[in-house]
Amino acid sequence: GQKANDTSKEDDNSKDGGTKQIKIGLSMNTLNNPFFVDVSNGAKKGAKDNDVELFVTDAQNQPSKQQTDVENLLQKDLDLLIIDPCDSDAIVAAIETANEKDVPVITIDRAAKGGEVVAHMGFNAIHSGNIAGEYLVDVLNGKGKIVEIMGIMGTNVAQDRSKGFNEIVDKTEGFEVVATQSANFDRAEAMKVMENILQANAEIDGVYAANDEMALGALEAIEAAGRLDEIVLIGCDAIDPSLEAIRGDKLEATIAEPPFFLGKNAVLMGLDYINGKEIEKNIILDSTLVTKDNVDDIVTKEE
Amino acid sequence: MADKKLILELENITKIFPGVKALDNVKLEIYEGEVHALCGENGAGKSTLMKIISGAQEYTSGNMRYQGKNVKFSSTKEAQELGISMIYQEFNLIPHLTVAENIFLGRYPVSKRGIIDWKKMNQDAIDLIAKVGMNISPKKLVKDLSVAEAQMIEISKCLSINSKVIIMDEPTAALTDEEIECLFDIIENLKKENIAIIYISHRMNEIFRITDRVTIFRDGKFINSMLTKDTDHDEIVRLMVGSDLTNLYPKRDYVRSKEVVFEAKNIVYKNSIKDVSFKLYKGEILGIAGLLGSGNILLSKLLAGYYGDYDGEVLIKGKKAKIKNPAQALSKGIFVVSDDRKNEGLVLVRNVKENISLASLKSIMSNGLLSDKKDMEMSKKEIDKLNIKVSSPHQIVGNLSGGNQQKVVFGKMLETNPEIIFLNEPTRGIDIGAKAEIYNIMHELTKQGISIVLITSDLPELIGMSDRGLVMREGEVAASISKDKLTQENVLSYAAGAGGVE
Amino acid sequence: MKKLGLKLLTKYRTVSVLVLILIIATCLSNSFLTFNNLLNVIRQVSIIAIIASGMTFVILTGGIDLSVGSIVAISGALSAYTLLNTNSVVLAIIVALIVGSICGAFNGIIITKGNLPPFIATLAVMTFVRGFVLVFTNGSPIAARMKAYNFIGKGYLFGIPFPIIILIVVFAIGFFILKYTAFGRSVFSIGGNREATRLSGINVKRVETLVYTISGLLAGLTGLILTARLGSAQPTAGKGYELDAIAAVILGGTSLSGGQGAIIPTVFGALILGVLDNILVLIDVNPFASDIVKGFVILLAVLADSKFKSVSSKLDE
Amino acid sequence: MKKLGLKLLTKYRTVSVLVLILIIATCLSNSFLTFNNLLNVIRQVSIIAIIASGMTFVILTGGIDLSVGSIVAISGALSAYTLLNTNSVVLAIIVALIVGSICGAFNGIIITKGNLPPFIATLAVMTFVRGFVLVFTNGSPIAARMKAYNFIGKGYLFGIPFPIIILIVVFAIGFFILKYTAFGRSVFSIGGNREATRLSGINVKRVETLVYTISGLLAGLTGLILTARLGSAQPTAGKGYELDAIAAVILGGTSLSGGQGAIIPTVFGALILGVLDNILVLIDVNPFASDIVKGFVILLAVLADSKFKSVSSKLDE
Ligand SMILES: Nc1ncnc2c1ncn2[C@@H]1O[C@H](COP(=O)(O)OP(=O)(O)OP(=O)(O)O)[C@@H](O)[C@H]1O
Ligand SMILES: [Mg+2]
Ligand SMILES: [Mg+2]
Repeated sequence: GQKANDTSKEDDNSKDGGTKQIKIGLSMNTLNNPFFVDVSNGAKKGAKDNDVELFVTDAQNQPSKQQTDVENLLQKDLDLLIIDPCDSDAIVAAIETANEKDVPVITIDRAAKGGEVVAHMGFNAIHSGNIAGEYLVDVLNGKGKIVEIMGIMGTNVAQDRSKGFNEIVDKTEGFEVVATQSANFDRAEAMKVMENILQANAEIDGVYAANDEMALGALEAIEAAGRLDEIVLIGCDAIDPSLEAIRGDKLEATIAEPPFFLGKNAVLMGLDYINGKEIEKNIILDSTLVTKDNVDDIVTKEE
Repeated sequence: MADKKLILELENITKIFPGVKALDNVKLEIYEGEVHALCGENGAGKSTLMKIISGAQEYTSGNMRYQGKNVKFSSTKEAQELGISMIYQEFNLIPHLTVAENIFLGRYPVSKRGIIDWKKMNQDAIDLIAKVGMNISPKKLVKDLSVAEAQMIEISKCLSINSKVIIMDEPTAALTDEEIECLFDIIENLKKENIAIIYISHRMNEIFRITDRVTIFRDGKFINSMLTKDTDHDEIVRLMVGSDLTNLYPKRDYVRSKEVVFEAKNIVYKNSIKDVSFKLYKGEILGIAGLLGSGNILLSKLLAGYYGDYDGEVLIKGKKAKIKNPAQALSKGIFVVSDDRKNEGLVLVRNVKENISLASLKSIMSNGLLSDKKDMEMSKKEIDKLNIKVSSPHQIVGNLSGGNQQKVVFGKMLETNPEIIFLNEPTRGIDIGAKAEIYNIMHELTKQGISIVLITSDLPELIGMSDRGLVMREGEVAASISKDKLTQENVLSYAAGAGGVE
Repeated sequence: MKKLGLKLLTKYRTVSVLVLILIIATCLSNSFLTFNNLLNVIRQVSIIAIIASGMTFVILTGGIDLSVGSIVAISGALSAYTLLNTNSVVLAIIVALIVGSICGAFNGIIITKGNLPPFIATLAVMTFVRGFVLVFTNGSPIAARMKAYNFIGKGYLFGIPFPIIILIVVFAIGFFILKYTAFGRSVFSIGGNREATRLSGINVKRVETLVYTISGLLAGLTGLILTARLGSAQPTAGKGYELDAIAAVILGGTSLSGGQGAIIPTVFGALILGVLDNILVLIDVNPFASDIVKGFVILLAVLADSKFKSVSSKLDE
Repeated sequence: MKKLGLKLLTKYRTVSVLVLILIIATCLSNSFLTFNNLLNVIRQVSIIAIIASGMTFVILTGGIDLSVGSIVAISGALSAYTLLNTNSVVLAIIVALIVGSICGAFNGIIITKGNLPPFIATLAVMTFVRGFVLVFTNGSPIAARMKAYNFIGKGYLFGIPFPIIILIVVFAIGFFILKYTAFGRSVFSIGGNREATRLSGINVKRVETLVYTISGLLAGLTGLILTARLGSAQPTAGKGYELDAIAAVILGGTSLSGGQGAIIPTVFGALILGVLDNILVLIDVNPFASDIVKGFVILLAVLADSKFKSVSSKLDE
């Protein structure tokens, strides 16, 4: 475990900085998940490299907490606010509050359905679900028994990834979905859910877990049941342990949406905006399928 | 009673609790304007029948007629509305509400818009409290009242309801003589208003002083009903107990031992105990009397470490001892029987066996573990010795009648093998047969060299049992009285601060 | 004089702790003690505080209500759905309040008729209702955008955010009910001694049912405010609110065993929690570490409270 | 004879409810009543059941422990960290247990010395410890892969999953302690009447401190098992376990007000919850709807329990 002491270093920087320092707020939807932790790490890196003071909050997946966080952040004379919304609708009010105070807003990861945003940068979660579905179609030749493990029910990512995945599955006639369950993006819970699914289904050909944490949990269960060979498992996010699992032939695939660069690029783009440069209004970063073939080419973060 | 009208009539009432037939085809007749005593041993079913009359409990079978009409109450409210109210044996006050609120609980004076009129409520409460001869602020919280004050509030509460029948279940158990006199005055007045009173008490003298008729129950059965003036003490006791009871108090011929087992020197605690000193000799029963608030009960608990530290010195068998918590007191052979058995004496939700062994878990262990066998033996021994009426040692203590609960406390005390015992109101609510047993046990204990401090508001008991008396007044020892001068007059006079009467 | 000061301090323990925290917060950040920020904090707090006011009733009777968070979600969702389909703000408001009350009444009825422990009964209802919300919304938020509706959560009246006004009204009514109605007094007395209350002729079960209904109603009101504020009803709304609300009640000095406490301090309990959230962001505590600080401060707050309490009982002597 | 049957049924209420659920589950899915699936369920349940066994002690004294979930996470994280850095399985085990006990003891000490309400004290510790886990792990899982270590969570002994063996041992010891030690006896009696227990010469505060320590220790043990099973310590591990554990205890018939209950039924309470989770997945109930079913069944279970209880008291007549 590496410790989080980046923040304290930033504080130091802020103190010796002579000119007025640029302040950016980052309201994260959650930090209880490695994916989003990497987003914030990327943002921190971007801020540190450019001597920006960055304030990070964690909404713990609650839109109302995020609203509170944004209001609290806005008390600090920000130059720019970056928001990773819990929810596209619910964030509108918070963005409007920022608009009232003339603080420019960039949304990342998930777009807002209203309010004025200077730019959005993100992945397309539905597309990512599509990729997972298409991958299973490819390797299983469009035939087989499929399991889907969803994320936290009622959250936007979980909904979108599931939607994208099912778009493909629904039109693949040879696929039979034998189980659709939720494991709250949590590894331990996914293991438990997968154990139960394995009990009920003697034949399973493909499993899609909506994030890598759940994929790794499902992997534990599948491995313990000795059914590693018969099941194709795909996750999402390309976190380090799952890349490791791909190299070790345990996990077949994941989808890289390198969160680190999302966070970093959002800060860089924000700086450009503050410095009066033109910026693109809508940037969708690529989601790439990661398999054993390209696992070593994938760069997910920088030190 | 020919001139009086029958107001309440019960026939063939049976009440069955899980495992217990509390009432077996009993009957009872109550006339207007009479004071009717209901006598019986602990667990005879008195309270149960009263709760049935007041609507607090339902009966299994039988028939109840009130003012000539058949009735069956399903709540106390129904009974109250028809003019029946009850002072319950156990307190039914709400600790964190004020005195006034408790008096008017469920019957608050409200304005037209349904808003509680606090001013009126407090004023009415003051009047009612004054009626029972007390002076307590209506705004005081009930939790800050003494037991006796709380009992008087219960009485005021009952009086505030317009009733034709008032049931008093052991109203005097927690009172001192002063308040008892006041209660009797109230009862006289109620009688004049033609209100019927059902009166339960284990104090025989009260029965003869104020009641007109008496009904006797035994083991849940009706035994007899008669005019009080046509009977006497011995007959009632015989009907209650089922045999003769010759001597209530054992004959004590105590010669003072040279050995002082316990000595308190200059005990001071806050403003309540001011410089108290006394000695307790081996095998002695020392009675400590005092009016309400005199500090005698507090003193005993203080010395047993209930309240932590205090000023002054304690010598046990001549050696200095500092007792700061109950565990230390127990290890030095001191046990206090509290006057508040529900809160300080028993774990009501646990069974008899566990309660008896609670303070002496060490003695039911073998090889460092609790032994079921020893535990059973211990409780069986005490159940036999104290004649505790239980269906088995596994019975939950909360389901015992109060007298039997008190015996459980005694059993627990005896098992700690104490050398010095402080007894606070040891026979409160205990029937006369059981009283005699407890007095006998006290006597036996002292013969084995155990010393007892007896703190009681029951003066005949204090005089009957004590070898020597102290009277406390406002936190000080007002007098020390030797056995030959230990009379009611003397004690009362010292307690009131008037000096002795020769 | 000094003693009087100390007495006031200890009598209003929760306020004292809050003031202490306010002073520290003011020292820590310039942005804290500004009119705007304070309004901001109170508006944020109103969500938990309103739920906590209903929870105060429940806890005073010796019960507990874990279902409030789910009730927030269901009433928000149904309210938004109504708005979307009827465009009637009035109807949307009524639906939120009625749905909340029905859920609360359901709690009350199963607890009293079924003789169930409130903890497990409301836990079951919490799970059940949450599932219902998910099915109803199919896991996706329902938008709720209409000026008049959103006013409930975002509007200002006389320069004061509307939720704060609702908060004040709710607590005023709550205070009044507890002090001046027979129902309110029964709430205390049931918590103090249920059996004695029954014997005094009070219909204990009816009072209890009503208490859970009130809690449900206020959770419904909160769902309404939250939805109006966010412009969207979230299927995950209100998760974990039950613990915050209970914490606010206890910080306000109301005893979990019932019978003792008051409603006004509950709002200060909620403010303690809210100010904490606010100041942690203002001084930019690492969000990972903020839980550490938060837990620690809550602990200090209850310790201070307990200390004040023992001082106050000594002063009484 | 029939009466005896009914008597047994109602005396072992929790088991009866469980059996009812088992029968229904068997009818619903062929895969349910297989040796493998049953072992699977019990292994899953062991996590909550072990925590719930400690919780039973706490609740019997009339307390509550909300911090167990966070303790699971911290002991798992520190155990994994130890394993990673020392490669010593023994040390990793010891660390988990000690960390759990220390957190528990801390709960006990602040509650008894500070005279704090357990609910809010352990809520503060829950928040505090969770923050500590997040800071310590920096929000990312810590891998814990070593055969001998993972055996604790994944291994089999005599064909039985190791966690089940731990479960059995824990409950056997718990039962023994409650029944045959002075400490166990005091646990009940403190819950029944704390003051009377103190006056009987029992060191109430020590017993209470110990009870929270046991709860912490068992949460630590759970953290160890969970980490060993997953091969990784999750910063979010154990979230919400406290509610499940409390639910298991109450389903087991132990009263939240303390003094009455038993430890063995707790395991059946946990099984009721576990079987429910299992069967909902086996028959692939829509995950949105599964909360509805779960809430509903819990409600039915407590209702049945309460019904059995009243029947049993009638049978005694
Ligand atoms: N709720 C109950 N459950 C079980 N048994 C009960 C219950 N209430 C009373 N009993 C039993 O009924 C019998 C009669 O009790 P009751 O309280 O009427 O006696 P009592 O005459 O008032 O005694 P005491 O003089 O001690 O007050 C006792 O054996 C008691 O244990
Ligand atoms: Mg009685
Ligand atoms: Mg009695």
